[in-house]
Amino acid sequence: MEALHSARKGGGTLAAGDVSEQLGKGPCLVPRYITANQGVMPCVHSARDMRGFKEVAMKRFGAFLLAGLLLLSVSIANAAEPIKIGAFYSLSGPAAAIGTPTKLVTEMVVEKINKEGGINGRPIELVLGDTESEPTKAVMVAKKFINVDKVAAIIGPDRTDLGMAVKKLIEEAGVPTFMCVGGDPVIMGGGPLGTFKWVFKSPQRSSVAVETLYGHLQKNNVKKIALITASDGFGKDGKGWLEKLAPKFGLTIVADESFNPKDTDMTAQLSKISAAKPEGIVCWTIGPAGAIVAKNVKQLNIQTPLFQCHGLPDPKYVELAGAASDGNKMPSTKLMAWEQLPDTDPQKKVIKDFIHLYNDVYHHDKQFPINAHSGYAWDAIYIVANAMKKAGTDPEKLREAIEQTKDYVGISGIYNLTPEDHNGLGTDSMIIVGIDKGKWHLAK
Amino acid sequence: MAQFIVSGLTTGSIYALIALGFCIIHNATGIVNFTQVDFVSLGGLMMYTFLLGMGLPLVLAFAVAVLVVAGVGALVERFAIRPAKSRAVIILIFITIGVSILMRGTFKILWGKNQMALPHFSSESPLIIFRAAVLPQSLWILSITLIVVILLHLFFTRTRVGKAMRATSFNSRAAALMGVNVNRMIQFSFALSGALGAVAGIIIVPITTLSYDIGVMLGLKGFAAAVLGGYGNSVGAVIGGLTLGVLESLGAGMISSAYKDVIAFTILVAVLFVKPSGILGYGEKERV
Amino acid sequence: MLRVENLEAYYRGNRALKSVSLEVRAGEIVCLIGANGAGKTTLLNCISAVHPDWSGIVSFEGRDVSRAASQARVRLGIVQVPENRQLFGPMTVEENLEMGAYLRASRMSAADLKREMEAIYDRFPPLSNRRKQLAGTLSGGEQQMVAIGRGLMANPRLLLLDEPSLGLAPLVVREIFRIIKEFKQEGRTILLVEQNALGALAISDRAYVLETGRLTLCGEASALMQDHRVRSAFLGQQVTG
Amino acid sequence: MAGRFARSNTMLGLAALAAAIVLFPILIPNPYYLNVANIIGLNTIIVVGLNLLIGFAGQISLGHAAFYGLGAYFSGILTVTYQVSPWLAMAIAVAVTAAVALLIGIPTLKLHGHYLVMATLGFNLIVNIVIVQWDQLTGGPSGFPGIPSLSVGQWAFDSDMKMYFLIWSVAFIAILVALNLVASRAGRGLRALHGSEVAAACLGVRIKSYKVKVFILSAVYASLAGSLHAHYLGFISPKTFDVFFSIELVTMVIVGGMGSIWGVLFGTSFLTSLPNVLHFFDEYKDIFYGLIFVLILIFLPEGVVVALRNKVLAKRESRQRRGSEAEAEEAVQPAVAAIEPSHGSGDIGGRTRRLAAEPILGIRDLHMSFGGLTALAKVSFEVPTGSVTALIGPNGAGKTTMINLISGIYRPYGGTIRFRQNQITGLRPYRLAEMGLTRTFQNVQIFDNMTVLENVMVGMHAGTHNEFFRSMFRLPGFKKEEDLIEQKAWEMLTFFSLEDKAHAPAASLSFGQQKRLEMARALVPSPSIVLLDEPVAGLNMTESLAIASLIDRMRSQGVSVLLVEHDMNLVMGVSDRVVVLNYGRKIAEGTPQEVQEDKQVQSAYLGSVA
Repeated sequence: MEALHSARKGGGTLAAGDVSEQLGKGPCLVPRYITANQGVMPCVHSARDMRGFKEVAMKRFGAFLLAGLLLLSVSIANAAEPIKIGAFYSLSGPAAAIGTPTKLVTEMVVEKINKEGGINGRPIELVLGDTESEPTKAVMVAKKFINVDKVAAIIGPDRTDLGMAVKKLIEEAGVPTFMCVGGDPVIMGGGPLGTFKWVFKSPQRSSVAVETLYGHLQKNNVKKIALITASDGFGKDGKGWLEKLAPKFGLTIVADESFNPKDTDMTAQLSKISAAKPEGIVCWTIGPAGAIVAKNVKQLNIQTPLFQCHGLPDPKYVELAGAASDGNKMPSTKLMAWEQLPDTDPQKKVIKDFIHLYNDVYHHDKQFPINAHSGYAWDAIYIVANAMKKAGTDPEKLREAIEQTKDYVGISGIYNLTPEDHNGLGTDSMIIVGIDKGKWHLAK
Repeated sequence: MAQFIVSGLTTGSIYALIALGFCIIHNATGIVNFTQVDFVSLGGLMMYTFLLGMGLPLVLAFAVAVLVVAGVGALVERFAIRPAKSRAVIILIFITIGVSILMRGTFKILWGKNQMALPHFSSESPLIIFRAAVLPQSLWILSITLIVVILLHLFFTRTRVGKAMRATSFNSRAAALMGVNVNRMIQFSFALSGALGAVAGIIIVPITTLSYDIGVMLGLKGFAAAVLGGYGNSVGAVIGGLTLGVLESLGAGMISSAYKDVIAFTILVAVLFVKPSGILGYGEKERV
Repeated sequence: MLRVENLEAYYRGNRALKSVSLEVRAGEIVCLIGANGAGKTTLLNCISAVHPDWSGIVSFEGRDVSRAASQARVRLGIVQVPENRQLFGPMTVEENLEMGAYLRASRMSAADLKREMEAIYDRFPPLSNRRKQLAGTLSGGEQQMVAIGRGLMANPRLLLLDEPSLGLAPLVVREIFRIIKEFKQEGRTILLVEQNALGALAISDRAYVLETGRLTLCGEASALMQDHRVRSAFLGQQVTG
Repeated sequence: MAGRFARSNTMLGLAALAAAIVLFPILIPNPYYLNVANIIGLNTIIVVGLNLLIGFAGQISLGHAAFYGLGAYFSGILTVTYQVSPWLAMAIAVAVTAAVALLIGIPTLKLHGHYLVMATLGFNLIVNIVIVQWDQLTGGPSGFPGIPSLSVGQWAFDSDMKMYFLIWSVAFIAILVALNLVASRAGRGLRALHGSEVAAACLGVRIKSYKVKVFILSAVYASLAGSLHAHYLGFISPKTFDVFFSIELVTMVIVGGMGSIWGVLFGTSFLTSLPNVLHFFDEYKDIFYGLIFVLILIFLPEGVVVALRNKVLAKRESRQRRGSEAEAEEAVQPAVAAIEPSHGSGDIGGRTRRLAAEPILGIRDLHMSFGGLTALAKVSFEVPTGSVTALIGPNGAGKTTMINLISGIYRPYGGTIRFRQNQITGLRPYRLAEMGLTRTFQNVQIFDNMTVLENVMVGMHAGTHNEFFRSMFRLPGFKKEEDLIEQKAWEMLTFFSLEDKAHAPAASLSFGQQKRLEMARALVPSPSIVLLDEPVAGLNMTESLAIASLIDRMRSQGVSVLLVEHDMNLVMGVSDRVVVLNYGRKIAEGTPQEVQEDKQVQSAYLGSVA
């Protein structure tokens, strides 16, 4: 209902004045939106979320004005060229529910960086694109970023197959790209996967999530597990690691089922699993299918504990699975139970600030409550921005600077990147969270 | 085994309801109406709004949601099908595809891209029947489907308008000669299939989840079910729906969950090859 | 009662009826005869407003109904029993009859409806034990009876009968014509379209002959029966040598 | 002459397209726009093929994304996993796709309407799931990476610009080949079966084989595009080849215009770039997309390009037509006149024959029933060679059933039909057409989607041989036969006084002209017998007279005629013999006069006083 409500509010046509007002301010340090008059095909670069845009514009018009005036002097003094960063996510198509909040966070962090003085005084100019959850479209957007907008760096996309689709192009063009995809092949080299010189990713490797979960299972004396995984890229990637790492943690896989992420009923698979009598069921999927699995487990009266993957820690999950989510456990970034972290944890403060900004200043939580993924785009952009501060926008230097990122305390973990490790997160970045009567808590 | 059949019948009922919607419009107009899939989504979405957004009681929310979607169905006929300059079946079908895109775009804005959930109609704890765990919601689905099918049957055989609709679908010229307003009957059939889609959406959503495009996959399967049963044949639609649901479930349970759709669709295509007009379909008449 | 003036009808862009004018007076049986393809059925469909493409004036009991839709004309009492019966095959005999009373049913009590239906069964005894049978499974003659019965259920003031004898065995044809004669005695007004010219002329008061979309002859039925021009309209000009 | 004009129009179009292809990258060398153009090019290749299937042959497929996928995955897997040369891989992909299309096509294309749609859609779903699930081979849902660029020796197609020229060269050839096919015997056969399968079959078009062939051809187009896609992007994923893309492809066909190869260019460019343009509307993009699409279909159902073309044609037509109101009536006059003085092309039968003793058609004990109702009960009669024999009887007597039996549309339940020396009972219509038996139809079955000239050219289908391959690539021998077909068609049009209308759409003819056109089409292959099913029904007196003279003239050229007609003036005027049917039985036979005087006939026609 809330979504309905806010959509009505923001759904009117965008007054032309809103745009010109911002553009009229010259090199302003709020994210610059490009209008559609630049070339034969006014394309993806003009994509922007009207609703979010208008909300931002209306709600904090005063703040804008003030910031604008304050920063006007800075920008006049520097006459600084903005630095263009391209960001593309699935704003439509089946993955839109993941891509849209990622975009909101992206806009939020860019605004924050610009307010804090940008990259050594130069503002970041965000160019947005929509992959439509489609590999071919993702390639088109990436080509546009590289050839039309000539961006200094790219953030996104948000899904493994989209990431893979643009990887070759990015490696050839040599543009530092920080992806927010779950799957590891984007930063794996060799064979048909090619190189990964220019591609980074901010979410934990699937293997890290699996290790975190398996560590937990080992600690709790679980020996026999059953897998039920989605037949999409994310699910298959997870399944591979689950099978590969099981022996290392003394686990036997007694059943192995899969489902189409769009399916609405998995009782058939779960009945088979139940017959194999596992001590734990591990489900690997992103999206509503995970909630359906939980519901089906309950429906079939299966008493075996259900473990989900790191893709599901999300208030939505509790909402969708309802009572069936009770007792589920899953690996997660620390976002889901940050309040229970010891105060010594260096991430606690960063996360607190982020959540304050997200919930209290921007109110994005009304539409997309904080979940385990909320910080990925934030971390990606901050790492790139920090590297830019050190090395400027020369691609080669920028890439090296990113690779030298050490001890960056981010929302999703503490990043230590190297030329070999383009992710930089270990098992220490993850926790196991459990759900108790709809509340998330740190699990033992 | 019993478990698979129960699951199959549950989803199969949904397919059957959707397939019935496809059939009714086909009988009135000869087209495949792809907005049927959005009627399913809209049913769930409206239920969400009325039940959780406005706090109406369950039964009332159900009724209002079904009525609203029926109204939307009538509007689709009035503003997209009737004004079309071409009566060619393929053009009309693609108009419905276009309207479907338009409707989904609208839902996305009104309800957002997020997943939503609806509460079960009653308790969520499963019952054990014949060694199969059955959700009360499954029982609701089966019984509501049964009731809808019975009501539909009564409507078509007992009421004046229902008989007129049947008459129109058999021979619209003769129906017009009896004083039946054929356009209104077509519009009514859109409303009716809108209502059927809405019911399907409303009753399935509690055990799945809800999003603006929840009807797409269900609708596609419903179309398959309608074809399997013999396109345009209502009994066939119900049989087709249940068959497809059970086939899927058995395929997933007994053979391979990864290839369950392949199994279901291979059987479907194979049935068409053997009997090109579906299980209960009449052969198409060659026009000379 | 019915007056048609300068009616022109088009079929796939071609003129199928050319400036046809005719009238039917209350209480008479008028027949319209002509060879296949002359445009007889098109003319009836224009009168019933189910043919889409036509121009001209149709007036009924003094009122211009040219613009009225088909259901409005049925409501006024212009009821057509179409060519080839056009029953609702997968529906029962009873349902077919009910469909005839479609427009009146909402204003009629169930008992009245039942009574009228019984009257139809009385008139067509063969139907009375086939009430629940699907209309499509009846014999041709029985189907024609259902079709006429269905028309009667609409309480017609003017009954348009389109080729009621078509495709029926001679004995049945005779029976159908007998029934039409009965209608006349009951004072009903009928416009009868027939290919069976002599049979139709025998029971009609007046007749029109339609040839390739034009009315070529009209007059008293008995006079036309003797006219050799009627014969040539059906069998062609006399071949000599 | 006008034919050459149309051809030069096509040449002009191709030249303009070639120029546009060359100029675009020079004017806009930016890789992004080249990329968009490349995607449009790939879509164009698929949609041109799909339009041959949908727009020309009238078979709807919601499964072509699967063929696109097969091409892409075969290319990808063969080159990466099995190290096959990309060009060879592409050829293998095409061959395998063609084989799959053959296997799928034979049973699928028997289906009609929604069943065909469902079967192709099911095929697409199955292929998609197999790609997703067979991940050892296909990389599964995450896609298949690392596909090398195409190369010739050391020189690789490794940039957008190079791929642009490759893709658009293929697209250009695809269009050229499609245009070649459309304007050929095979293409006319396809369009004819779209217009009316029965009529096409009766003119010698092998319906099933043609449907399967064009299905394979369109699959090959899609497969080629798929291979190019794989080598261009270097990465493929199942999402690109799902059912929704199939739907989008059909959408492109419809928006451009079914049956318009040039429309394809508009449909693909418009719908490929529309979402990009609509990004301006952001969240509202889908709504606008849906709205534009629906409005086009509601108001321009024939497709944008076709609608525009029709508008231009209509304007031209109305300019020509000004001042000639009674043109339909006038046009008949020359036809009547044409009968006396022999035109240069007068010899329509191609042979002159005397009335021979032996009948050309012998019907013996023919029996037929529909759902238990006897339509024909043991009817026997003969059509003497070189005669005009009329088959008459009241409505429902079984005349049309008889014609349908003779022309092979129905199979009799009993009895035999002999045509010259041959038993033809149960032979397929196209075989009969090839043997020299043609017909017209009661409700004219002209092909609305073709010009008048093309309609008559379809008539030459039987007895000529240019098939798909020879037509597509204009192989030697093609032109000679095509010229012959056209020449004969022109002669026939002149004979039927339709030469002024040769390039008008057949649907624009008056009813009388359509009737004559159908007769012209039946006569052009020089048949030995023509079955005319109510040739003058719905015609006025003048037109009927013209037809009567034409029938006379046919007889004088040695063509035998079996005539079914209700217009007794015509029957009695032109027939040598008359056979009368009533209730499926023969009730009389003889000369017109004998029949007219027959009491049984009189009562059958005029009825009896009850």
